[in-house]
Amino acid sequence: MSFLSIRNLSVQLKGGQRLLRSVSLDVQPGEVRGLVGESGAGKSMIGKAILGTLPQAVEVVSGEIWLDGVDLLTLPPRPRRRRIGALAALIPQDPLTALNPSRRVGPQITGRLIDILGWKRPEAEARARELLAEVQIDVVERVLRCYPHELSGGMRQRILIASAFAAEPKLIIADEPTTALDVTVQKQILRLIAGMQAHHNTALLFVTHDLGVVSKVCQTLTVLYGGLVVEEATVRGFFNAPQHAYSRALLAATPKYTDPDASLLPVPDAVVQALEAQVAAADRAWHG
Amino acid sequence: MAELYTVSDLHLSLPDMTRKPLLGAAPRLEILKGLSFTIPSGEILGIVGGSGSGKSTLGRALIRLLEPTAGSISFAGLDITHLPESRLRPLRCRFQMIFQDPMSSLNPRQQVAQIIAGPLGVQGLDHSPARIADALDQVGLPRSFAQRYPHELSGGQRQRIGIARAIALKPEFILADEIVSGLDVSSQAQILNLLAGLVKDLGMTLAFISHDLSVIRRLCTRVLVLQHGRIVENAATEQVFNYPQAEYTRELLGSIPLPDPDQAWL
Amino acid sequence: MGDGRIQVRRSAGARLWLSAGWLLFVTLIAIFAPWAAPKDPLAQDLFSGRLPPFWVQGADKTFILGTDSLGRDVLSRIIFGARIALAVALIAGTLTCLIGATLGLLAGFLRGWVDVVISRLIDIWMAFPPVLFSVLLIAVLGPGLFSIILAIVVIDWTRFARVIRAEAMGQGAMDYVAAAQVAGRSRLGTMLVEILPNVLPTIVVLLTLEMGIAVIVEAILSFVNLSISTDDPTWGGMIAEGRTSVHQAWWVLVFPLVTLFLTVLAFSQLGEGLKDRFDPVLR
Amino acid sequence: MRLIKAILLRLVTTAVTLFGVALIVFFVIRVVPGNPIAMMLPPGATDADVARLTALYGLDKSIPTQFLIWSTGVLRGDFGVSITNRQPVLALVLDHLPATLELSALALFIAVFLGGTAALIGTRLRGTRVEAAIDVGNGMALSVPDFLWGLVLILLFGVLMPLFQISGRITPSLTLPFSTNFYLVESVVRLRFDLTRDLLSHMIMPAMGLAIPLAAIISQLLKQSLKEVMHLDYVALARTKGYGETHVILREALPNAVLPTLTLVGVQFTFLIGGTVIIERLFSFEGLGNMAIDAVINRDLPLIQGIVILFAVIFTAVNLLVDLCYAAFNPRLRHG
Repeated sequence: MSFLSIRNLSVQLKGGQRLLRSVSLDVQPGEVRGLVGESGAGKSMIGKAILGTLPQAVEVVSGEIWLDGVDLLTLPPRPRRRRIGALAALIPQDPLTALNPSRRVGPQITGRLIDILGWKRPEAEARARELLAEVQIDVVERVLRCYPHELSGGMRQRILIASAFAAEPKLIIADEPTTALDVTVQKQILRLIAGMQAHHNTALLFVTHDLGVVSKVCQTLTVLYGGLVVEEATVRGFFNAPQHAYSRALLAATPKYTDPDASLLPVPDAVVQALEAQVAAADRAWHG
Repeated sequence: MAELYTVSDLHLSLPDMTRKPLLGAAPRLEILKGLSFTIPSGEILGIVGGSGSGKSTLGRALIRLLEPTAGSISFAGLDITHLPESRLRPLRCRFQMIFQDPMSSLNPRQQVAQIIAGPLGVQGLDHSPARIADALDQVGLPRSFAQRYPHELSGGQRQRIGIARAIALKPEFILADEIVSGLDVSSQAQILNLLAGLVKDLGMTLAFISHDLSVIRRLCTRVLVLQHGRIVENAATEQVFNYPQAEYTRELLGSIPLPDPDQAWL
Repeated sequence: MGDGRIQVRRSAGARLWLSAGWLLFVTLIAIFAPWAAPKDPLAQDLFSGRLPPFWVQGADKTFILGTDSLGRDVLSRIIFGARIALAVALIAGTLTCLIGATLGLLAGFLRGWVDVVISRLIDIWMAFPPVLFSVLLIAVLGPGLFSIILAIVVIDWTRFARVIRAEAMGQGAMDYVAAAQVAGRSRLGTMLVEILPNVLPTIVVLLTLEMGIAVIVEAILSFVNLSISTDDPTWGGMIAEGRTSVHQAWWVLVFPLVTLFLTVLAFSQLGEGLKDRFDPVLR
Repeated sequence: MRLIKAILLRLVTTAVTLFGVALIVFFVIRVVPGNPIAMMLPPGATDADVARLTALYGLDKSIPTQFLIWSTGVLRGDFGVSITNRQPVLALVLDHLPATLELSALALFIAVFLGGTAALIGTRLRGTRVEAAIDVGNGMALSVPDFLWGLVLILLFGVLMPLFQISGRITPSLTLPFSTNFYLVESVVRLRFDLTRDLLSHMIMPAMGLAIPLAAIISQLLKQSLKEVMHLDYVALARTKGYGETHVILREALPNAVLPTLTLVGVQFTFLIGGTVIIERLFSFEGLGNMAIDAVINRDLPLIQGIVILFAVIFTAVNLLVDLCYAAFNPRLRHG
């Protein structure tokens, strides 16, 4: 069985609109899967549902999330949190808000190891040093004692990556991890994530809107629209021959600096209408 | 082609409030460190650079939302470097701006009709409902949108209102500051196509600020690459993309992930 | 969107209608006080002093809510007291709002020396204990409706100025202000056309809040015996008398207190309700 | 170094503020028509009496001269002599100050405790009926000022269920072993818990009356601030690490949510101290505020001036203290 297996997951605003419409998704050990879609597609919701960080106003209405052979949704809250904490980790979008400004960097990396996994403090600190070296921070001792505001955005993103890999998780969810960064920094960070992933052989669910990034980092990808899975493919298969009309339209709308003459084609109305009809049909099936 | 803008040795510094001592003035942070370039009429100039390169500051200096500390900016032969606001006001309809974040740049408590009519009224131009309807037609929005508030629109629609507000004044020059950075690729394509069409039809000059070189290449005739407040490259678009001169330009180009799994990148 | 928001909307509507209803009721009673009041509010009758309300043993049924120590009808005094309370609320609240909001708007939007001067004034004002300041003002101005209104305006303009200054400053940093400048709008025009509509919801909330506070200040001043002449029926004066005889005649304190409490609550809820109902951004 | 500079600057602005307060109160009392001396004297006093008294208090001189004389006196610690009590103003004021300080401190303690608890419970149980109830309670408590809450408390716990005392600071028949006027503190220090009980039974209702609106403000601000912080990525990140909700709120969110609340609470605390004036009157509590109203009614000009200045000093001191706390708790300022 897959390491992560999502079956028919539906998520909705409490008492309102559905955000994920019966989504199924598999991630094998060591696989890097891209989750692609435009805003409102529900790509971030999937990550949040797995990690149990859905907003207060959002609830899971049906489905299963199997992580390493256990359906997370059947577990009581505390064991579920502990299991997620031990097996999975998050690389968040905005490095500026993802570190607690009132705590030093060191404890923020070692916290999970000591509090959740019961490591001894010296072991955890040694592990933190090792990880910071691995993400190419050379002034390790100083950085561990810094407050987040004393560090640059790229540096903070490195620390977050180190922290995500700290407990050797089997699955990492990266939620638009480079959207807030300059392109030159983005390249360094992506290189780092890809290298760490390969070295630790961690499964990676990479949420992004940028097809360029997907083509560089991922092996497989899932395209979403309106909380529906539109297409699942290998990266090579997708970019060489996208199957769904929406996938083709997304590719055509993405500007490429190497191809100045390709005029940008907006997603055709017919494609959008067909998708909306699919969404409506899914909702009818759901309510009926 | 006549030069619409001539910028020479432009310097601009802003007080750095984070380092302000408790008594006395804040130290000044030099953001633009001597820029010289021209924008010929009818050109679409791309201004590109990373965060902190000074590209937005340069934009705001061009339309005199900021006053330069040294150097000069002349617009259509007129030195506007230090013109007081009262003398800029009659000129303002000639250079306009489209903002990055339409949520912040559209007054949340005005309806679309008021938002577009406001500048027309201030400049003493026709701001009748018919004129507003025209403006909405131009940016491809239904006329019924005149009665909506900004929060009732999608991101792409809001940005169209921003464009409608700017072009309604029939300016000679438009500054577009990262106007598609918050949008999905499909709305991004629509907005870029709309803007390109309008600029061509109305014969306007455009400065397009962006961090995205792919977008710049699609749209612009000339590119200005900024780094740390200095121009590192200023050349025709083809030139910049095919034979980049500056080290920084090459680094920028090399950092862009193309949607193509065969490009060796990492 | 979800049910939650509809529920909030519904309760906000109920809040608006309940508070507006109560205030309308009090206003009508105040306007038609001579007809609404069952007795003359000033008529003393020492033989029927401290009669309890009608349902209590030993009551005189014609004094519905009982009488005070001088035998004056509590209900009639509450009804006539509403006149002074509402006059103070409307006039003092509006004047305070106009002065405070204008200063706050100017300081927050124009910044520079205007802000320095107004902020320093606010600082000085904030260093006064407001109740003591108002008591002091009434002492030097002499009692009377005009003095009360003046005292409220003088002590409370900072409440508006502080909040509106901060709001105007926040709005001033938004790009739509830059857009107005690009369009060639003057500073004053921008302040009135662009900024004011955006701080108006806050002004409305503060205004109704201030009306409630004005009623309280009047009551406090009556309580320390410095408000209107002692004969005129005021809620504060009745509360002061009720406080001294609370163990003998609780009704003299309870009824004016409940009226005052409801009125103050209604004013504050009215503002929130109006904002929820009419602000285009929230609607 | 920066901190010292900041404190110096604050002291300068504080001095300007206090000078402004002194100036305003001085002129308000004098410029407005009415002869304070005539009001001071009992009916039947002769013109000669008035003239003699006027000269005695220096009121025959021009107002700027009077201000100069008074302010140089103040700088030497001489606030003049009270007209009604014939005692030095400073001594009188310092006599009554402890009662007011103890009352304010107790009220602040109650407000922080109630408000903080309500905010934390409301945050932990957000989206439930408990949160809705807390919001409604906050709204009620906020829109009704301390004066009315005091009256409501008198009715509820003084008359309906007579649990507490409704007037005075301590039962008058008790003999007091105290050497300072900090009764509450001293009763605890001397282990006289019988007196502590009696004092608290007098103080609890005025303190509650003062505390209710402040508690609501603290609760609302802290809850709002927590809500904003809880949306930030580092809180989500802590959840994914396996921490429970309570840990996330207390350890991750609270330290960052407290700072913005703190600055606003400072201002609100000065309002609470200002509120003691009417609350002390309402509960016949013999503190500074009660004395202030007596002073106004008796037209005791030197005493009024002294009290107002003292209040202003307290207010500015509270604000200074809050700023220092802010600097001390904020890592951004600590490690510039």
